[in-house]
Amino acid sequence: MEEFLSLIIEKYNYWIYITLMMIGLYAMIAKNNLVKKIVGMNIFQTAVILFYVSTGVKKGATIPIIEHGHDVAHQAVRAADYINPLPHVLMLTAIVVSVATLGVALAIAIKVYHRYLSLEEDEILEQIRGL
Amino acid sequence: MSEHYPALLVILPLLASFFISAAGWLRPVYCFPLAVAALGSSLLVSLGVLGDVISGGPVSYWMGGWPPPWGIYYRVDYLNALVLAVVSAVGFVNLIAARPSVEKDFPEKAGPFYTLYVLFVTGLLGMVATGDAFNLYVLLEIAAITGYALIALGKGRAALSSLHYVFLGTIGACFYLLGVGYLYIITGSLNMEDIARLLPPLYDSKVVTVAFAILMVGVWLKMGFFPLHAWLPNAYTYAPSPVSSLVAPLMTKVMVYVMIRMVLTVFTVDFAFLVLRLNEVVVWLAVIAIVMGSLLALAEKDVKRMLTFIVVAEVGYMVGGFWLGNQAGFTGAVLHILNDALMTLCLFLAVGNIVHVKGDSRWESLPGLFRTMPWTMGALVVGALSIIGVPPTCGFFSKWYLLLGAIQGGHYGFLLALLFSSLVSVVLFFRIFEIGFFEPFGASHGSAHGEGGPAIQEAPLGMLVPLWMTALGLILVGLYTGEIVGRVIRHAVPGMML
Amino acid sequence: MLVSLGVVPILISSRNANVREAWTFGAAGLKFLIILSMLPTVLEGRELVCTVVEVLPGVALRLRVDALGMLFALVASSLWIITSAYSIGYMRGLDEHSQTRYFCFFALALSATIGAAFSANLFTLYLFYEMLSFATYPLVTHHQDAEARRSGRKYLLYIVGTSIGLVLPAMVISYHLSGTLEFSGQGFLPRSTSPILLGVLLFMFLFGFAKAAIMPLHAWLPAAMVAPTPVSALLHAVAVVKVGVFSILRILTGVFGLDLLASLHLGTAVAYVAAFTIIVASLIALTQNEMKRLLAFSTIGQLSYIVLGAALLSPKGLMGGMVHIAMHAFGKITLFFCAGAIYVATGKKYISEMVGIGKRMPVTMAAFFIGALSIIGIPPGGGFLSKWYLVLGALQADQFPLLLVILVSSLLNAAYFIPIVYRAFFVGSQETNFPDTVSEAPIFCVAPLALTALISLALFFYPQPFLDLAQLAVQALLGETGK
Amino acid sequence: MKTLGLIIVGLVGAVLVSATVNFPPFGDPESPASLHVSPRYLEKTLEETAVPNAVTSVLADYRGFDTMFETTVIFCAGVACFLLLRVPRRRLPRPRQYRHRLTGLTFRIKEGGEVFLPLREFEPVDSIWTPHDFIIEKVCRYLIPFIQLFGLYVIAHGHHSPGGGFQGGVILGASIILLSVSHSLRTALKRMGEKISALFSPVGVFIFAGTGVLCLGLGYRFLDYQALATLLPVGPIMARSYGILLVEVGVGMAVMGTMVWIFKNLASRGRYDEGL
Amino acid sequence: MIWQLDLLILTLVVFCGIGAIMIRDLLGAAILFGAYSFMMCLLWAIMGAVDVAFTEASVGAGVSTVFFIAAVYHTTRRTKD
Amino acid sequence: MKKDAAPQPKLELPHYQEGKKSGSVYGATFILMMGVWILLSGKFDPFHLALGVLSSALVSYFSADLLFSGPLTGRTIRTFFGFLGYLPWLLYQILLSALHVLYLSFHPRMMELIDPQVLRFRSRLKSDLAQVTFANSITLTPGTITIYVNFHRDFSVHAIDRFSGEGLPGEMERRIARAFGEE
Amino acid sequence: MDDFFLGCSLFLGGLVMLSLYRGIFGPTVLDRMIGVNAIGTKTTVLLIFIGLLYHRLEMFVDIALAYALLNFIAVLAAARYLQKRKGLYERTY
Amino acid sequence: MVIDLIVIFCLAVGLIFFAGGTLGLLRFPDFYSRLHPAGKLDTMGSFLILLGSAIHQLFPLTLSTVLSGLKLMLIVVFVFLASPTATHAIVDAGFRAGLEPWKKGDPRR
Repeated sequence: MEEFLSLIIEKYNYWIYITLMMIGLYAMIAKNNLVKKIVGMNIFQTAVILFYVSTGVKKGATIPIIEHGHDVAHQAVRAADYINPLPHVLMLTAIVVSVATLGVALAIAIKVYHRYLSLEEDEILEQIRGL
Repeated sequence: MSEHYPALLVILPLLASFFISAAGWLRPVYCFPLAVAALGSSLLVSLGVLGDVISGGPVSYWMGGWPPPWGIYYRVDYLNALVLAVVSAVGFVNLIAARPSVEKDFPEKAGPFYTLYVLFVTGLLGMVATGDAFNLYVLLEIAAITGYALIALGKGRAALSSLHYVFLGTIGACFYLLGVGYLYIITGSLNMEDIARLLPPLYDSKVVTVAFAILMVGVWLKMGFFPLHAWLPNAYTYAPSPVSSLVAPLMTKVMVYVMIRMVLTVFTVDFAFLVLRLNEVVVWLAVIAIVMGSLLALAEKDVKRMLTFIVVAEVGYMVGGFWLGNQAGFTGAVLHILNDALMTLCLFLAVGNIVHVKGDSRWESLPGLFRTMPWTMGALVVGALSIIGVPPTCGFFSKWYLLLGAIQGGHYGFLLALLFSSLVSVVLFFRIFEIGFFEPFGASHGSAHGEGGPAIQEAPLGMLVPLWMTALGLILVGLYTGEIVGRVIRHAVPGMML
Repeated sequence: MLVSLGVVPILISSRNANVREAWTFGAAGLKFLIILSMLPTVLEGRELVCTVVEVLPGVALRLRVDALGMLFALVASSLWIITSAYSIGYMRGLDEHSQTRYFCFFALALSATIGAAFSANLFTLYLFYEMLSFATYPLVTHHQDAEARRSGRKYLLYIVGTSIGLVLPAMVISYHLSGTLEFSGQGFLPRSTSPILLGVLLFMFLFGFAKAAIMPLHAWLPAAMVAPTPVSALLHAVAVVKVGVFSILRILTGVFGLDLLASLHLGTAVAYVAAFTIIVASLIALTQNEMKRLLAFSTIGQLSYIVLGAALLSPKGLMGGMVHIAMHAFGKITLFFCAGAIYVATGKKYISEMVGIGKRMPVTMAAFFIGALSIIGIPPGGGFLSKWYLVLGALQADQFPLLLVILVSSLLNAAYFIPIVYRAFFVGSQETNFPDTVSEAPIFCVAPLALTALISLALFFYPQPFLDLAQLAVQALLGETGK
Repeated sequence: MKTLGLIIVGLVGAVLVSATVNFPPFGDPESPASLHVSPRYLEKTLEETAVPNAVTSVLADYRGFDTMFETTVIFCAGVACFLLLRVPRRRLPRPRQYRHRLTGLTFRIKEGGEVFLPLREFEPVDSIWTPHDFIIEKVCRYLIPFIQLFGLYVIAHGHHSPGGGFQGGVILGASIILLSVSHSLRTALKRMGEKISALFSPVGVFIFAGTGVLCLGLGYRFLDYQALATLLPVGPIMARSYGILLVEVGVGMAVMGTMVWIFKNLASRGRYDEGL
Repeated sequence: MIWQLDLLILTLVVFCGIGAIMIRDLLGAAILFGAYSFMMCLLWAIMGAVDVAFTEASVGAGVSTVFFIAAVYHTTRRTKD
Repeated sequence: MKKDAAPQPKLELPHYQEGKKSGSVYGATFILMMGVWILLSGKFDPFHLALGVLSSALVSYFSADLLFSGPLTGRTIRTFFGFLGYLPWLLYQILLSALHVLYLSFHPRMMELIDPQVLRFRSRLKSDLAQVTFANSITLTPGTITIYVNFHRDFSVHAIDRFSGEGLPGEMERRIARAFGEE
Repeated sequence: MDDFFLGCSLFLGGLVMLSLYRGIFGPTVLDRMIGVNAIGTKTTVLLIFIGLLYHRLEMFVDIALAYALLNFIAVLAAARYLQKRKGLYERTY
Repeated sequence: MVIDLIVIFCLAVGLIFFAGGTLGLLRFPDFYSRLHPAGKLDTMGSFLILLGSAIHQLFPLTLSTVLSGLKLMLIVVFVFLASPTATHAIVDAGFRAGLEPWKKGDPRR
């Protein structure tokens, strides 16, 4: 039991990213409203970002901006002191991608709305069938 | 200059896209020539790379001058040199064919259209050339976003279908990204070959297995592998015809390439075929994909939509062929990437011509087409024969290898599925030909010299020339299959499969 | 050599009817001449080989002229000339539509036939086989009406379905087993293959080449008779069905090899299938009223003679089968031409309506009579020779039941042909259905059919080239194995 | 659909959970992810690029190629929104409203009506009446220059503190969006026209890619900023630093232009007359 | 990495996410989605990813919520779920 | 259709004017921006200063007219200092009323204490800026929120209870008027 | 001192959670807006706390500043939506 | 240490303001009245906390710390500018949308 609890606590980030991912996925699959789906899509993407950033964490390390300057003596930088910057870089890209996707998706949603005057998928499909 | 080819391949169209975009605002007339120049030069470069690879083996290029595990690098080997050539060729040919319908359907948006077009091809080229797992994701998104926009440009349901594509495409891309993340968390690297080097001791870890699973699911989603194909038919059907003839031949094929690359280079064949032993399962999935794709195609009454289901079935060919896990199957799968790209291009271009003239591709608009659009229909026949697998069109040869692979691997289900889908394609296409040929019933029967009939009403020459280039390409590629296999694909076959 | 493949799509460009037909003649004549020019070489016992392109290792697009192929090509190309002439008459007589398309695909189909005749390996054969299937489709469905459509469907379903469903996998399996597809005298399949697999393969091939109309897969042939008569004549008497049979001959000899078949008794099995087809087809033919359907069933029966001949696995039988290709071709084409001529002249299709037609169209019906004789196998007709060899072959192979089959079927043939002739000539003029205005068909129709009838007769008296070729072919097949 | 969704979600979740158990411990400095590639970035960033912010140096230099495409993604999105939504101006004539500046009277011109008003005294207003809230307007007027300056600062100081081209670009774009939200879309359009914002994004990405091509032209590899040392009076390391700055400026421009562009398209549904 | 805060904010993030999905009003969902991105920004900051946090802050606060609202403005707030 | 809209120069409403650009405006903006830049940057090497000059110039080029709606005069500077003098008082007021609202929100029987009401009054402040300052000061002071200010400088203020609202407009307006030189 | 900051930040986190209640369950959109706006302010402060806990405040100040500047754009946009569309409730099914 | 005390005091008071604001946000009966604590007490609270932090980090009194202290104050300035405006925007929207203010005796909303 204790092990189980410690497992939960230790990997809390990972559990949460899975939870968020599932929320997003559920919204994308099961929600009826297109904008809701877009919200779900963004949550989904954020979950992946959360995962990546979690992989970069180092306990007891500081942010990946090297302390330097006149007051700090020039000494070899120890990598263990700084958080892994690589996931951050990757996730910057991922955030940008998610914003871009968001923009495009919303534009398409507007287009859809002005064709069918509805954002509800079932209503739209009904209209299509009725046509 | 030749050592910069792998970079130029992507950079030239990328730069051109900026100029096209700017030209769209300042001098719209220059958009099309710029796009042609961009993709043309990219085609030349990709052929150059292919030549380099054939003569001197794989080429690699360090972006920014940083060595591989730290920087991003491009690596062109036998496998992707071929795919690169295909992608740029298809992009180029289709671009030429796109012009008349762009000018007809959305003349005022030609600038952004060509921009996105070129960017789409750029994304695909980059995906094929890159040797970095994350870079692939970014390029994937470029191709995806441009794809969404281009597809949503169509009429009717296009926007809704495109939105669905956005959702499923995003899920797919995120799964891919997550899979790369799983690999990163246990290896610490993003470079494909570096990962492959670090992975073997970790084969037992569940993380690798799950990474593999989600990567595959992501890639399958993107390529429209059967149970995950839901977005594909609608998206490709309602897209404007120059777009569907761009996206349909390329997107799925490149994703198949990505799958092969992932299994081959990242996870290595040993893992996929020996540790996981997934091949049986996947081949059966492919069998289902082929059969279902064919059956669903039977139910359609719209040529374009029917073609999209054929694409679904063809994806099954390639996936199944690859997962057969033997040399013939692998050769067949890679060859089919090439052939299917050309075949689908040919068919979609032909349908594009029909849509251009008739405004629609449903069966109601087909009657009498053999008389009014003989050239288009002729090319359609060539493409159809290729899909059916009639020699000497190239479709036969990849099917040949796939069948051979199925027999070598003792996988008769796959064999039967292939034959079944060929038969179904016969039915499918000959239904179309019948309609185009027979209806309206005997309308011109008995007229003076039989040549009276309705006047010929063909698509513009700008669309016919690329179409026939493709159609002839089908036969040429078919005849040179031996060369292609012997010089290129043979070297790409991983050692274990030999 | 390559020019023989020179398909003549130049036809497409010609809009003028006369120029177009001149082209057709030119191409046909040219082709015939080329083939004829190769004849001496072949008769000397040499082979001409030409590799167009090596597509895959072991799979090349390769042409080879040997005796068997020569025989077939000779028949096909010579008949093309005649048929072209006939088509012109027929098409103009009925004022058909889309003649350009018609001639174009006609030429294409013939080229495919010649290609199949000269193909050096299974792959090339398959290629031309498929090409032929698709080239004949527009010909079969030339009328573009509902019936043509239906039979076109049937045609494709049978032909393409079997070729993709059976031949293709069989081919791949053969390739898998042996690594090559080249025909060779004693077959290329390794001897070590398991008999069951071989049997399965054999039947896949046998039924796969559905153009041969072996019994369960024969239904397309009567259906395809909706085509214009020259098409039925040439393609269904000569090109298409003969390609099917020819392919089976090739398979039996070139892929399996006679001794392999003999050692496994597979030949006998094939022979019995063929025999069954012969009898049943002849019986069905007896019940037919429509002229062309009758001829179609007759064809089905006759084709199986050829298969039977080959399946007997004896030199004489083989030779008989080969010669029968030629004999049957000339005989049957005459019959078809006659049917067509009658149709052009009177518009009648049914046998029951043809009472007394001999009075009005004496030349046509005389030719019909000669053709019928040839098919039945009564001496002045060329068919007698081939049947003779078949019988000898059956004797040689000690297959008395098959001998019986041949004889019985000949009787049946007689039973369905003679009444027609009888009714055409030997009825009183008061009973005739035809007014006086009906006379012979146009000269373009009549001349060819007279010519083929004469050739058919001539072949009885001077069959030497064909016999020589058949002899050579058999020698090539058995000579090597005989050692 | 709901149950199907739940089933799929459950399945995927189960798969992911099963893998998570085998992950290296969370936050472990000894995990492979922290040991294989990244140490070099941290240890060498100052020596090799003279940029203390490891994220920036990795983003713009070590993996600069990724970033170029990231910017291209944004550019794509901009073009995509334009392509999807923009309505050509000629289809527009519809009811318009003008307000007299001095009296505040608003009047409406019917569809198709043509009238020439002295524009100094009349201003066009949105068809849906919005209160002229000068409190918000005034405060935003004061804020916007500061936001812009801050955005530029963020771009320029990406080397030493968090931030960089992308963040700065977004902030710059947000300042224009703020103008639009607080005043009206028309004001924002007057300040930064459609053409300008649409040209900003390709030009920005072109600065990035052009830098790379410049390096290529100077005989180095693509995006190898060392090449700039041949043009600038600095050593190769500082050249990298300057190269990164140049690239960041390009990113900032592209992002700013694109964000504004997308916003305008979304907010006015491609009509560019009025909107949120 | 401040784990106590981390746990707290992670929990909040989940609440925000669920809220954004469940609210029967698209404008509300858009606003809550803004809150979601605030939380995410905090999370990145807690985990030491300052650049990511900065990006999320500027994007979430300045751009993506506005995009959402603009889209909702041109469509509808109505939603059935 | 066309309305006879004779301009009435007397009714000058500054906030409807577009900003005018003049050299002094650019200069002032530039100086202000440069100061903020130095505050933000904290780096004094020539490179960063040059960047700062560049950025400030850019911002002042693009947005100077947003910051100053008219040409810069001595009055503007006076106003600025007047405003600075007003701030401490405002802070004190905010603190006072914040404590009041804090008391309210912690009070167990809060519902009985509060008594929301909407106050309306007409301000005598003339300039735009002064009105904005006034409105924001009202809002910043807990317990009162400016709902709207209309064309005729009518203020509507929502007050949480009587105590919060009773001081309005009162002293605050006076002080603002003094600070902005409108006394 | 760090522990104190940590406590403060946790306390603030708790307050964020309470504000979130308003954000999620607020009866009208306006209530949600208030809730989220309040969260925004708290987030700014929390960012500063995180900076203090990392002892790298100068790095976090920029983020907080950006936040303070940009936070209200979303609120303004939402308010503008309401001003233009007039109506707190749209009929929901 | 005195400075620590000042800091702690600032922070504690700031937190109390925040707590009050949040509590008010939850407890007050309607939208208009909720704005009072939420919009304004938070502003006050953040002012105090930022002030406290600025003082705290001023310790090694160097140019950079002074500057970052000033930056913190800059945040305060912006918050003081932005917060009332946001509040005003919200309340204006609500008022124009036709939401009636709560009167004494009405039920809670």
